[in-house]
Amino acid sequence: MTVELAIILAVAVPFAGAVLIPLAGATPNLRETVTLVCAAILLYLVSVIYPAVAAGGVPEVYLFEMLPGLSVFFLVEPLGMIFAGIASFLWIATSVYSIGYMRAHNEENQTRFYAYFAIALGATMGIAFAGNMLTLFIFYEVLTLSTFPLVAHAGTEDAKRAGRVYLGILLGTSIGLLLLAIIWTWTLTGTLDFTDGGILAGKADGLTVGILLALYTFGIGKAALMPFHRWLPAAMVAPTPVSALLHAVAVVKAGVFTVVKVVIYIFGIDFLFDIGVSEWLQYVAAATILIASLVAMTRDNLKARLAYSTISQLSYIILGAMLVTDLGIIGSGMHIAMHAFGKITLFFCAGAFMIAAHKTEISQMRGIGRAMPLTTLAFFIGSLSVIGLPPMGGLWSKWYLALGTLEAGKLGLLGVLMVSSLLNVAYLLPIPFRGFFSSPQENPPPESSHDHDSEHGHTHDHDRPKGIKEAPVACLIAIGVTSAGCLVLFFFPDPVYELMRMVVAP
Amino acid sequence: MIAAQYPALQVVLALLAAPVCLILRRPRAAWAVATVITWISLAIALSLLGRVWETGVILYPMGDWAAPWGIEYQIDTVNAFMLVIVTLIGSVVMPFARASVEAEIEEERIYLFYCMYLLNLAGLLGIAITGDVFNLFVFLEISSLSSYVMISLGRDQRALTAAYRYLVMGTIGATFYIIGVGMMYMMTGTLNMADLATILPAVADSRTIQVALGFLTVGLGLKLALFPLHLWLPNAYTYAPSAVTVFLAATGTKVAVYAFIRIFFTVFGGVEVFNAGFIPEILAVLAALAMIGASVVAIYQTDVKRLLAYSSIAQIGYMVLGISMVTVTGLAGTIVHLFNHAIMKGGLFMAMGCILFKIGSVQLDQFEGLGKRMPVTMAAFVAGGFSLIGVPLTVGFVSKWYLVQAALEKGWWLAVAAILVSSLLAVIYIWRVVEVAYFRPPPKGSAEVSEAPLSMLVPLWILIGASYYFGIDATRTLDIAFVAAETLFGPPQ
Amino acid sequence: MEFLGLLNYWIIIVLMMTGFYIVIAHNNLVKKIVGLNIFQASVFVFYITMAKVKGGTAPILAEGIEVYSNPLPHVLILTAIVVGVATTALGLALVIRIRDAYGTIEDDEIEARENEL
Amino acid sequence: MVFMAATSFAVARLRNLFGVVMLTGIFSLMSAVLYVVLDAVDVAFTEAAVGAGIATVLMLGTLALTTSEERVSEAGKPVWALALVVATGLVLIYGTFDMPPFGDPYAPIHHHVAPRYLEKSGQEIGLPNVVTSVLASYRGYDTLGEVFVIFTAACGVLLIIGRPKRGRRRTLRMKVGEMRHGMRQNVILRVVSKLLIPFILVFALYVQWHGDFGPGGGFQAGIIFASGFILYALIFDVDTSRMVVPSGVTRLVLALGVMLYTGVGVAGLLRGGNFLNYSVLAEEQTAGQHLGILLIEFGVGLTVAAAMITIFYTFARQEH
Repeated sequence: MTVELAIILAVAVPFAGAVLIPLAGATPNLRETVTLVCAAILLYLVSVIYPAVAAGGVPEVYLFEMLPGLSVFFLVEPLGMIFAGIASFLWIATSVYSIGYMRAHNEENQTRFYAYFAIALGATMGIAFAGNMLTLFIFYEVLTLSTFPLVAHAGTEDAKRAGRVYLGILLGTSIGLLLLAIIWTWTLTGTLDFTDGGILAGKADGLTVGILLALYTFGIGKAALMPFHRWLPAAMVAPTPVSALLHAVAVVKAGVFTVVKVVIYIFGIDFLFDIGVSEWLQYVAAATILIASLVAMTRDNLKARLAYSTISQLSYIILGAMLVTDLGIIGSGMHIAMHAFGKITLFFCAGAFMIAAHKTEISQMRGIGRAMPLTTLAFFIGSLSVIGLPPMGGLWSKWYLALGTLEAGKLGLLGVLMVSSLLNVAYLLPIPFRGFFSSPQENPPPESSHDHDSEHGHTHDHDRPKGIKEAPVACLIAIGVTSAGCLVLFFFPDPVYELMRMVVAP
Repeated sequence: MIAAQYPALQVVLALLAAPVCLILRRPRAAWAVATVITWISLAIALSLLGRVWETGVILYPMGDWAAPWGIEYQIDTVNAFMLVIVTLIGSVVMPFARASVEAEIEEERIYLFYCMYLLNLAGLLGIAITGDVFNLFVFLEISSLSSYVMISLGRDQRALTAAYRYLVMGTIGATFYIIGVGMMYMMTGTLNMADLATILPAVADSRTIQVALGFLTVGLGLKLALFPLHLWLPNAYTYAPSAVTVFLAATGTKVAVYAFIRIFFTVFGGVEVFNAGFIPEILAVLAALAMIGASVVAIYQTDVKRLLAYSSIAQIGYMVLGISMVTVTGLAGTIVHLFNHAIMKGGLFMAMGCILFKIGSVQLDQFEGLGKRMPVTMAAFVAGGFSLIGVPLTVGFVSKWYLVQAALEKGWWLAVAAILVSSLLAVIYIWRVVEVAYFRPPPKGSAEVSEAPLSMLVPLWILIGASYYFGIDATRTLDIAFVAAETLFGPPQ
Repeated sequence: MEFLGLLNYWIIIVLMMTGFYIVIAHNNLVKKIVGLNIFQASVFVFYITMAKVKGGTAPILAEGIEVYSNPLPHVLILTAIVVGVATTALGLALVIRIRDAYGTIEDDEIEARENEL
Repeated sequence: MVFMAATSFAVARLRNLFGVVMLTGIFSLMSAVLYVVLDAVDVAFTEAAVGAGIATVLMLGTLALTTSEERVSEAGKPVWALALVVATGLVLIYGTFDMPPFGDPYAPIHHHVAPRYLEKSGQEIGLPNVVTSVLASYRGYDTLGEVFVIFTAACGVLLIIGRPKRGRRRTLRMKVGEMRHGMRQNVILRVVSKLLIPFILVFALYVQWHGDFGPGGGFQAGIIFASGFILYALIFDVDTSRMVVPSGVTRLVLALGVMLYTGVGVAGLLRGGNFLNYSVLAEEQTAGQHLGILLIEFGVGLTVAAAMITIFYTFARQEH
């Protein structure tokens, strides 16, 4: 199979899956087989593409001309390769996980769920492989729209309201700011192709570049830079697999991925560094890191805490990109990968707590480690990775980000990274610790949400943790794979690092 | 041989078919005649566009009396494209109309309805094709009178008053136009557009011509529903029979916009009124007000047809904004949006027609659970709604792209903001409908799935499909639009 | 001199505006149509006025006559008159239907009734 | 002209709608007189027939069906309307300052396109009435459009108020009938009208065929012809007159009229000319033009007469 064909198929397969899934909707087993098969094919396709990119090639596939002089085409460069690799690998894990989760949870409209999930994945691949800003924007919007039904999946008032916030902010920023930035770039340069060294150099003055950069950075609402972060906590009403893959990996990473890509290939690192208009955005990112971490500490709902943690971690990546130094960029790219594995593990665990123990609030989770030791262990591993402690992959990306701040001579930002890591420790680690070392009796006496839970299933006697069993096997497998991933990336970060090095030093 | 006569046949066939319908007096027969004629007209329009594309302007003097003594058709890329738009919508509406019209109009009136429809089509084509300002008025009246009649046929009694108000405002508009034409004629002695274009610069400084321009603007502004002259439109679109709304919304105002462009750029092209006067600024402000104001009003509508009608006013704002920029890009954006808006709004109103056909109402609260009950129709609505919002891969995105680009080139930041804000407002009003249709359970006792007949769904999806096809590969339409815009700026031919 | 030459036009303008005023200011639907008629008729007069040539005669060719009035506006107005009566007929037909449906032909009463719907 | 202004003001003030309509008729008649003064005899003819005749009848018919008194609106006269009108008027007056003065033979309109009509139509068309030449041939296409406008109106009226539900029919006919009682008593009226109607019809035919030479033509003829019928219907009975010309026939004539016109155009097209080229209809140019104009004028006459009769009947059959 040629690489070019593989690229096209990599985008096409999930969409084909989205067509097949409703057709197989009547028989759940068949439907989920379709999902898994698609995911497996996708991973295979990505593995076909990888060697070509790792060897320094930049395979390109021309699709069609959309506007005169402006085509839709794919171009796989190393950064996109990283993103595609993570997304395709984690789709398998998530699919396995979803099967356990959705069945245990007796969700309605599962067919719709899997179908839109597949579309979202296809859009993610499209973003990863986009050859120019137009192509990227198309898939960016497809991703927004295809995830809306997933967010509003439950159909309750809450879900609808969350869906409105979600769509409002994502479409609002992308139409209002990002599209404007794209068209402006087009008007200035006459091209939108991702080009090494950027396309804006010499085409615009400092002020214009500054405004453009702001338009891009804030316009990419999926990067959840404050003040456009509200959609992410709102999106947590979605079923957990959605939160895990999409709102910890695909969607948000699509955002920061786009930011990094724009910085590298539209503005050009050197050009942007010379003009120096990105500095204030470093501080916006730094502020987002700290504020989001602090907010995370106040959240008792586990998913909400994780969501704010995500916001904070995304800004690491933006910060790295805005440093516009080689090491900063490397750190950004690696953090995309490392954070993905760590955070998805955490979300998987959160979902497992919910379906097995019906616990969504952190305060209810004392002693849960005794009933669900594997899950809680995995949570611990994920936490370490997100914090950036050895022996987890998260260490490397934080390392390079820190080096990046030093390279740029921004000690203050280095301090922000340190403080933030401490905050990470403070809001993540207590959860597994209490899970293991507190006794369930210390749980606060029955509270409102507790009662609410008990209405759901009387079969589970969850006042006593002994009645709680581990999550379904499918879930455990997925959790095991991703947490193992965190470990593996500590020992073998080279592929990611090498790819990123190719990005900054082509 | 016969191909040389296409310009005449383009209009005359539809004209000739109208009395045939009157004689036939049978609904189905009238429908068949109308369908065949519109399809032939489409073929003619396409072939004319092809010929213009290859060989340039086609001149067709009526009765072989050379202009300016006789009336001459002048077909360049701009109006060839308009002809295609009008006939395209006309032909797609026909299969849709059969079931829809039978459901909404009494049987013994249907043949007359098709008679009106053909006259309206002929009128619009006549406006688009002619090179004579007075002839334009005559055909404007044919199309206007027939649209008043067709609007009044709506089932709701408010259709009557809507038609009446449209009649009064439309006639005022036509009379203003005629005053303007009279003044131009007074100063130049000619009615032929090309001839006017060569003579006007010499007398452009006279106050008479300035006033004439003002009256032409207001007169056509009324016809194209330029804010604040749009008051006739919402009711007219809301209460007219579905097929009529589809056709008028997709073509009526578009042809008026075309006439507007024609007067300003061809007739007054040499005068460069735009570069000197304050007219562009006024137009731009009105356009922006329309885009924002009408979109906001649309959000608060409970009748979905009415919501779309207000959205049309906003979209007309886009077009006028493109005109007011007086750049090739802006004008190309307007021209391509003429086409794009025609197909997407046509599609959306067709979806309304399907719902009206099945549910009998397009009030928002009737949409509950419609995503399940009429999945095909609602999917089309959502797809068309995306286009209205301007999601990439839709035609709406393409038009918006060029309008924003034009505004950027011109440095009109407020215009850029207006376009973007207006699309965000579109998200809101479209999403209100989507939420009700998909996230509310169907009312109890409603039938499980009951879709509109295929004869309505197929045309619906043709238009929606077209709005994606031309959104994915917009090169063809844009090439035409740019050539058209350059023609308008070029020396008068 | 010039002043006198334009006086004709001014009177026509006054006529036009009277018609226009009747259209927009009056509530009665029939009277609106009457207003439209007057408005249009004055525009017709405007055209015919500009066609006149001092010392000319009607444009029917005959021996020995050199100066004719301009025939083109006459033609245009012939057309316009017919268009006008067509509009009137349609408008009146609508008025009849409106009267049937609403029981009144006063615009504000109709509006009040519509708001109740 | 000043009289016209006075009339229009009176129209604006008057509340009795019958009066208003009558005044409008007078207004039309006055403008017709004015047209004669301004050398536009053809237009005058048409205006008299249309404005003072048909339009007035239609309005009276409408009033009979609705109400004859305009309600006094309690709200004060809309100031904005007045302001708008005055502003528009001032703009127009501003525009007049650069107009050529009235009757100026040096005005551009008399020097660009029009001279050719006056100078050449004699040879090219061969008709003395230049208005007819321009109307039917040079700008024959406008006239075609105009015929279609009237066709549209007739069909539209049919569509809007045609075919009332059977059964409950207290129609204008009764109104007319009441009038008729009054009129029937008046023997003189009946006898005179009986004598008059044939003359009206003959006159219509004369106008029809004479239009090439003197003032007149299809429009005027059609309207006069229709007036004859309308008069008959008013004085005798709508139903009786319907028996003379059933509605199916009028519709057929209506359609045939426009088709005749278009057909002549197509014939030109088939014989190698452009649409509406009459020159190719016969060996000689003027003969062809003559034939073409004769035919299309006949088509116009048919359509206009049929349209007017259709519109009148449809109005007359309305319920109250």
